[in-house]
Amino acid sequence: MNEPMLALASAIPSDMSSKLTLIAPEILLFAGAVAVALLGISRRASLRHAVPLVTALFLAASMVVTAWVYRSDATASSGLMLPMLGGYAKLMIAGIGILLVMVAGSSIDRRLEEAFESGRAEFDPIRVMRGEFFAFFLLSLAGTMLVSNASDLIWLFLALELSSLPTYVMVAVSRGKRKAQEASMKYFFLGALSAATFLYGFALLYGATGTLVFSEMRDVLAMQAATGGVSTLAIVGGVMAILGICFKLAAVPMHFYAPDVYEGAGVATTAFLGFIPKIAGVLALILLLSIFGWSGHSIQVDGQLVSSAGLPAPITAVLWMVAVLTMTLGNVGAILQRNVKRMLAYSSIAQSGYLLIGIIAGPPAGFESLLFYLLGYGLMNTGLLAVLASLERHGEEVETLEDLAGLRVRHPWLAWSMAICAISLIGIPPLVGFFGKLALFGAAIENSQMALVVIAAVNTAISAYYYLQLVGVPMLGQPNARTQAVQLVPDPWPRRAALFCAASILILPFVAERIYSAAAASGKAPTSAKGEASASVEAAARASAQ
Amino acid sequence: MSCFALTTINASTTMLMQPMPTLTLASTASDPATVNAALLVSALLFVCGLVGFLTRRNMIIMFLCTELMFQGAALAMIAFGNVHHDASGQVFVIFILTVAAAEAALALGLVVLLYRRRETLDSQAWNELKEA
Amino acid sequence: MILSIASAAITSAVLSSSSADPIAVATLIKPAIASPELAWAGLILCFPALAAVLCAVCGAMRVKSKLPGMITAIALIAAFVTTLSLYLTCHDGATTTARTIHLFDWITFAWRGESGDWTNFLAPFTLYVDSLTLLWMLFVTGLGSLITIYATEYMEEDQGKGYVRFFGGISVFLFAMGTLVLGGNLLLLYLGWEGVGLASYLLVGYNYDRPSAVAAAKKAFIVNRVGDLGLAFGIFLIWLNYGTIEYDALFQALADTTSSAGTTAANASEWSKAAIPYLLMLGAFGKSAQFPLHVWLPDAMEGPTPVSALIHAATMVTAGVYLIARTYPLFELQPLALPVVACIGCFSALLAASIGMAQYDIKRVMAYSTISQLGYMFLGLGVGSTFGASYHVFTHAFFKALLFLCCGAIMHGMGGQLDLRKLSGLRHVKGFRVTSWTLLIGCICLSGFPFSSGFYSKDTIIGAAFASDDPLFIFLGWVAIVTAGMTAYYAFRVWFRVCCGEVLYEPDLAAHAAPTANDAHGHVAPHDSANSQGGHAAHDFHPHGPRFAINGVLLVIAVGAILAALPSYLAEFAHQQNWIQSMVTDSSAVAGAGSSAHDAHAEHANHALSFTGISDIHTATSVVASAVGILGICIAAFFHLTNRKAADRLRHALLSNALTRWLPLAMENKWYVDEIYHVVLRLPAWAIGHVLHFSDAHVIDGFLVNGTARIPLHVARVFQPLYNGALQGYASTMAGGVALISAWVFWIWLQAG
Amino acid sequence: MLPTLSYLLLLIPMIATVAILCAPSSLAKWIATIGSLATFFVAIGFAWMFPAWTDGTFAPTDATIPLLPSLGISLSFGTDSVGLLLVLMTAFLMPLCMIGSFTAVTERTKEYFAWFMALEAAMLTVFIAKDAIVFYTGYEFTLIPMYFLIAIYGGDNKRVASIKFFLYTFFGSILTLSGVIYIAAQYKIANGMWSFDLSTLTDFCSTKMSAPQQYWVFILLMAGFAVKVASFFPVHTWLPLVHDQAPTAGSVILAASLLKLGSWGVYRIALPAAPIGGVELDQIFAILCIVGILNAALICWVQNDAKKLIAYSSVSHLGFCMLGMFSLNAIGVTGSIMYMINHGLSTGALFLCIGMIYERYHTKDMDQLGGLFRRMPIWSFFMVFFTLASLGLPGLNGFIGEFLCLMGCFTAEPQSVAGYPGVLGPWYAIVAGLGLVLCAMYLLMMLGKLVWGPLREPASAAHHGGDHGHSGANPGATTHSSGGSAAQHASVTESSAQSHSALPADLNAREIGILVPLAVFCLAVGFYPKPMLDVIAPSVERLLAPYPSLVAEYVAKGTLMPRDDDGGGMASITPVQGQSTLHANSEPPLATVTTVRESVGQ
Repeated sequence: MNEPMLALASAIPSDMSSKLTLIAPEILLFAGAVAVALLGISRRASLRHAVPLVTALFLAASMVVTAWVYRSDATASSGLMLPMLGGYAKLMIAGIGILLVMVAGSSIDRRLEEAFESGRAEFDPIRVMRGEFFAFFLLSLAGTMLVSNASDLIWLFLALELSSLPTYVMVAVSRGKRKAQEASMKYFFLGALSAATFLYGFALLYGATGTLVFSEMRDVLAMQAATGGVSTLAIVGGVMAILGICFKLAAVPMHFYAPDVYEGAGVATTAFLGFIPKIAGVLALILLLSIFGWSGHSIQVDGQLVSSAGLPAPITAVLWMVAVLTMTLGNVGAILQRNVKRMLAYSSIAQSGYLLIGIIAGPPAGFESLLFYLLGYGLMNTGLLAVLASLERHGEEVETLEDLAGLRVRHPWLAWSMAICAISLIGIPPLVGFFGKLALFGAAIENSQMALVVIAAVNTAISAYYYLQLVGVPMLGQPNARTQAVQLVPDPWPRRAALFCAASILILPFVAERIYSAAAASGKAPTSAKGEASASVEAAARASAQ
Repeated sequence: MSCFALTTINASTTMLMQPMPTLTLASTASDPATVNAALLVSALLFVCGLVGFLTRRNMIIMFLCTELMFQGAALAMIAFGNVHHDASGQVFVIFILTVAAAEAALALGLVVLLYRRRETLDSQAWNELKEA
Repeated sequence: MILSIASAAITSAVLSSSSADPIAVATLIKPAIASPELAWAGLILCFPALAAVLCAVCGAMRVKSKLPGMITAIALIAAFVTTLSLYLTCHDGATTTARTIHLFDWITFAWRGESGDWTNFLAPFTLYVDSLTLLWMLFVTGLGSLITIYATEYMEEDQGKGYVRFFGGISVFLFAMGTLVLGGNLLLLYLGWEGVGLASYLLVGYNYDRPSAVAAAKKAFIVNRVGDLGLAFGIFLIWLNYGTIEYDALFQALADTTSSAGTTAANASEWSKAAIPYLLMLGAFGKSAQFPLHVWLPDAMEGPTPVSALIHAATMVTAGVYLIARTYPLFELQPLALPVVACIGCFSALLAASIGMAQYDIKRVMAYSTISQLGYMFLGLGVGSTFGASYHVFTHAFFKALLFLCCGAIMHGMGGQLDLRKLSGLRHVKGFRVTSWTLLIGCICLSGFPFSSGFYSKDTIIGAAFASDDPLFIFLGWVAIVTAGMTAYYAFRVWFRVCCGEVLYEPDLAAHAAPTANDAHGHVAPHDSANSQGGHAAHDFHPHGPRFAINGVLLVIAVGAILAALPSYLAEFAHQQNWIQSMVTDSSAVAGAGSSAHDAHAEHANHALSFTGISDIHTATSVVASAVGILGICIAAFFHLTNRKAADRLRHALLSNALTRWLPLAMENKWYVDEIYHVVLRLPAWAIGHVLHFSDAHVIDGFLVNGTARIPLHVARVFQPLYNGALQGYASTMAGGVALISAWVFWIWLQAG
Repeated sequence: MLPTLSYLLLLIPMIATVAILCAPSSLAKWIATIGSLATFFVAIGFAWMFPAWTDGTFAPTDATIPLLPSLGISLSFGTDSVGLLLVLMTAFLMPLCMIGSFTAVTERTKEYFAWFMALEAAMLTVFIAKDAIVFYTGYEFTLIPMYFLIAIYGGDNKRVASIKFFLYTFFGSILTLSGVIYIAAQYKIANGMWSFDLSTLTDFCSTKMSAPQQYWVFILLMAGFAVKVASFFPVHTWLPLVHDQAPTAGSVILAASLLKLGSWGVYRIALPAAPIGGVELDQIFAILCIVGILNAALICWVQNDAKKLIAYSSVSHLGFCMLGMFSLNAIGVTGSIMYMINHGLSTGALFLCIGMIYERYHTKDMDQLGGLFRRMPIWSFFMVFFTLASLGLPGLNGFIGEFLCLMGCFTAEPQSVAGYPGVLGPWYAIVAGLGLVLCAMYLLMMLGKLVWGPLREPASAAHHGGDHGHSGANPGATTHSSGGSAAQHASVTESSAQSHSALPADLNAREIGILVPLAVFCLAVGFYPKPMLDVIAPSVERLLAPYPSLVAEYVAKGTLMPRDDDGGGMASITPVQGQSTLHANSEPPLATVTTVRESVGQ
């Protein structure tokens, strides 16, 4: 189905065609969204039930296309600042996307579909939501992928908006309960507020540099840095843009939505929100901050190579303060929680704090460890929520710790996978969480950020308390009256997703080398040789396809 | 508070409405006065939107305030475009408008859903999800 | 705590004084000959060790017969024979040369310091045999085997129940004592030192279901442990200063340092050299129950009598004397060391004698007399006559063992009765004649009756004290003479009370702690009051005298006590050199051996006792001492033989008079030393323990650890109200956050800019 | 052959864990025993083929599997003679624990033995790790099995104890990790590539990093190890709480091996890596040790729970061990290593004995129990034997470690004759020596209450005693005496003992079988420690190589920190300018003072 597309692409003039080939996976996902939307409202129940499967197929296809695209020479001529960034990012997004589809499975419209089957209600296209949900699902993924190869501010703004708008609807649709709607309302309004903030930041950046294209902006700013300080306009614009994008990461000033939205939304959507917006935010920050130029990162300025003096002091200060506050408030907040989803919300805030360490640490080491850590975090977070998705109590979602007490007695596999994911989140060595943290800390210290590492270490110790509860309650708790009613969801896919995540957490350390070098390749500036880049992309493809 | 915002808005729109001599890109010598004025107005718009968002309890008004903030940013883009004699600012504004439209559609759909659920547009009616 | 303060006080005193006067020169000791051919000497240690193992095997197989007793006796006799043959091989002709016999490497390792040259720490398992060792081993193994034979019969009631444990303990003791005496370096001495401490712990706590015995055993071990600590620090200092802890190498190192007196070891600070003798002294006083650490010996009487006889009278308590004799050159180096030993020895003698006079339990009286006699030995060492001290050790071992065995026999026969107020006229009771007469011989030797063994050894010491015309020593001599009088008094007080007067005896009811009268089998609590005819009411109790084994041993040891004076008889009449003196002169304690009794030094006329008109100081002292002794005996006869009421009336008179009330009370309550220790050491430690326990559980664990762990919880509670669910609340906090951060960034930028 | 043995050493416990989880629960305990015995034989084989017994170097050198080369992490194993001794001790103790807990655990036995095998694998990894991350993996992973063992099989408030154990140790070890990563990052800055090989890192840190850097690195490293060794004063409080709640075999392994992970970490990483930090902070840590010794000893004396008493006593004993380690001279460090091994044996055995009473009487309270010699003579023999061993009686194994540690501390004078100047001195040793006396007091108090004295049994076990009227004033009559009433008396107690636990009144063959090898080992080490001493000395010498000159300078100048304190706090410490080549670690580390002076001066 994608051969004609490529033929069309080759007909378009050369630079345009290279850009189009780059976004081939996204185009595929758009097509998928349309197909899924149509399938969703078809009369035949079998087609409606196939919607998750079709979504997964489209995602798998986009992975194959990404692998093919980023292997070919289209990347060199694309003029992007970090051309290879997309390779690793898109594969990760699609891979975790498939897992999220498994977690969602048939949970959307489950009551409605059962009513149609039992004849209590006859089919009415208006009331059916599953098709739309997965359509928005694919659109949001496409938006996140687009962020990775944005070359200018407009593209970045549109990609960010495309990745967040569908999620507002997904939250509203995820559960037929009032909580979901309240969550969606909060999410939408605060999202709009932050969008306006970073848009204004973009405006100021445009004002300071006079252009919207990243590479030109970088040169202008480098010139400004070389001749006296970077203009105040650029600094204020940069700070507002960063703080706006921090909403996607749920970093401190902008993190207030996370606990309520994660608790209100359905488990599948919480899993989605826990990971995908984070990647969008991280990629946006990487692109934005590379405008200001990293220390030791060589930039062509009117001909000769100038090693930039590193991020301007205010920008580093913002990032440092946001990182510390995010880690601390995230970890501290989670201690009081009894609701697992709300606890995982705070944990995702804390994890964003650790990601910010990678960003502060700068291009060569910082980005590698960051992307590697993201993959690990994605698996762990999705694994935990998959366990919740595969359980239900009287038709309701299992949310509180008391419900999970003594899970080991009746569902040992789920209890073990939850324990493994939680232990890996703590950062206990043999599992993948540890290697991620190790790389992050190493990169930070290499850029003389020891204070940040010590604070992160203390925060890890604080986080060990509540992650240990996620290990202790299911494995050691005694089953009480509430847990008698907890049984498995009929749909087998969330269980399989949970087991896959736990298994991959155990196996990943052994293939960590290939993943890490793939992440390293994606973080390189265009000056790197083409051969090396493509080799690593294949490795990444094979690894995440596993 | 809101009346103050309204007066500034129509002041800036009137200023804008004066026939720009020629809209050709390169020609108009951008005298700093008008640019600064435009920037001031955009900043005011942004702040006005923010304040409105924080104070007004009606959800539709809150949404309109976010729209206001978007327009503030758009105005700034145009002003900067004028300074740099570069059209890309205005291209960006067009995209902002489209996105704002999309958001409007989504916002109103959501507000209708919420109204149907709680028979009220007051955003403070919705505070079930909170810290225990 | 007291120990460290005491040692600190001593060292600081030494620090100030020692630098003034010139460094005394240690006498040269001939290097020992390495003689691997004498490896069979190791058998002396192997026999008791083998006996211990066999006893353990008997215990495992629940042997009921007297087999363990036999095994131990045979092993000890074999050890005695080996010692004898070792003595004969080494003592060729007049002099015995020191020999080292290397058995195997125990704790030896070497390392290269920064300067690259090898330094090592050698503590091989070698035996250092010189005449002092032989002297000690002869009477240790000799008395050991005799007392074991005595014990085989004495312990027969416990055959099934504790017999194995008893004889196992005895063999462990002999092995440890052998290691202590034969050991070739200070670390082996330390091994023996704590080994005998362990043996005394096991044996004192033999009848373990009596809480008082368990407490006594624990007290003995802990007080010994305090002494051992001093010894350990002494060993560290010796290694620090001389680089070795082996006797042979140590003596040579001493010779080198003193010969080149000028260049003391560069890196050894003066005070560490000076502190060595005081720390060794601490260890010696711990083991030999001298003044500060004497409290454990009287309580150790809880153990069975053979244990008291062997361990707490003859052998173990002399270990302190052996230590100081062995390391005598070290003591000579410090001018102040020996006088301190003398003072403490003399003071302990006086203190113990005073307490001994007021005790009613005859075993306690004997215990205090042991402390007193040990005080004499240390006085001997202090005044520079190691010959006197060793001779007194030799004689004391015999007669004190004899006294204890007699007490044991009495206790054995009298149903555990030891209170001299409830026993009298034993001489006339059937079966106790031998015991009474041997008790008399013991008391004669103890009180230093003219021409008895005690007389010779004690007078040598007192004579040496007076001969050294140092005003301090002369004063100590007079104190010693007064103590000799008190010794004679309490010795004969016991004899007159127990053996003379009209016949009166009753079993010790407390010892029959049988809970129910109808317990047919006679569950008599302490095994050694084995009242085989059933413990019915006191009135039809009839004592049974000891049988052949006990009487036999009593007679042999009585003869031994008498013959102990033989060396001085020979010296006196056959003009040979005193055997003990010859043994001591060949050993490391040669400095104190002194020349033969008639050297010119003692001749000069105006010595301290010139008022007696006798020119030779030694004869003068013996005359004065024996006079005081006889006086003591007469007083004892007056109070305890003829009119016993007078004694009670005297005590009552003293008590009623306010001025002298304190004297009898203090003497009967052992000068309240135990109570002082309890108040000064145990109570504060117990209180501090509870305070620390509370602080550990609540302050450190509760406040510090859990407190810091709760900080995140409190911080969380601070930020919790922010998440109150209101949309505009969130929005305003977000806006506030953004404003704060940009303000902070601006402030940073201002500073940087 | 050696590398395969080192891999086998870890694979067998892991295979055993998996086998136990798959096999039926009745077979669990047998698989565990066979697995641990097999590990022990492999350990003996490894020791047999070990080439570097006397030259203090690390072997095998070629047992490496690249795990994450871009971060310089490789699965590499190699240890020196001291590490191997600790491996042998752990492997020796594990089968005894397995056999010891046959009757201790009745439900969830499969998990119990599986977790123990996982624990053994983790501990052995630490002792033979050559790569810092492999070391840290083993060091951290021991928390998980121990957490589950305490939480499932522990005493009454086991949940609190397990969480406290996990969090307290994890907090310490996360700081250690940041210290290790700091060194690795400086290495990367200086040499351009990551490497986590322990010897490379320690050589780099000791020679190339400036004094303030080494000072802070030492503090970070010690944070984790001090918590784990639990002998330093403020960080010891978790040990008694955890021992109180842990199952018997759990506390044996906790006391014998887990505490030694901390001291092994100090020996393997902290001291070699940051000698300047070590010398600078030596006195502070020594004082903390001494306060720890006296504090724990006094608390022991007022305890009435036997297990807590032994736990506090192991805090006090390890205080001596670390005092020896921090005396920084050959005698002290050798003594401290001997101490590690001997403490493992004697305290482990004591915990086994207490466990045996607990299985019979279900109480550890010394006020309820007493005079057990009457009821259990064989048990009492072993109890007295092991108490004397841990008391430090010469001729048994405790003495050698204790004596050498105290001597090391005593002779650690600035102008020491033994070639190693030290900063401690006689006064430290004298105050620590008081601990020896206190140790005798509380251990004999325990013996006096538990073993000697009149027979006291808790109400539950002795209910039968009441009606017969004689609660046992039966002098010396051991259970099996032939006396008429005694036999009838004995049979009654045995029948009642049968009723509530399948164990006879005194020890059965299995229990004796555990204690005898421990006793034999204590006696053998006590009487003939020469082979162990010769083996330890070269490794100690290699550790202490850089210390004499540093101590001399410290004594001379009062502090090793640069006078014009430029490179102050950690955050602002500029990374060390890249030295061109790193000295190959085969060459002994240079006289560190000069190079350090240079690098600080830049």
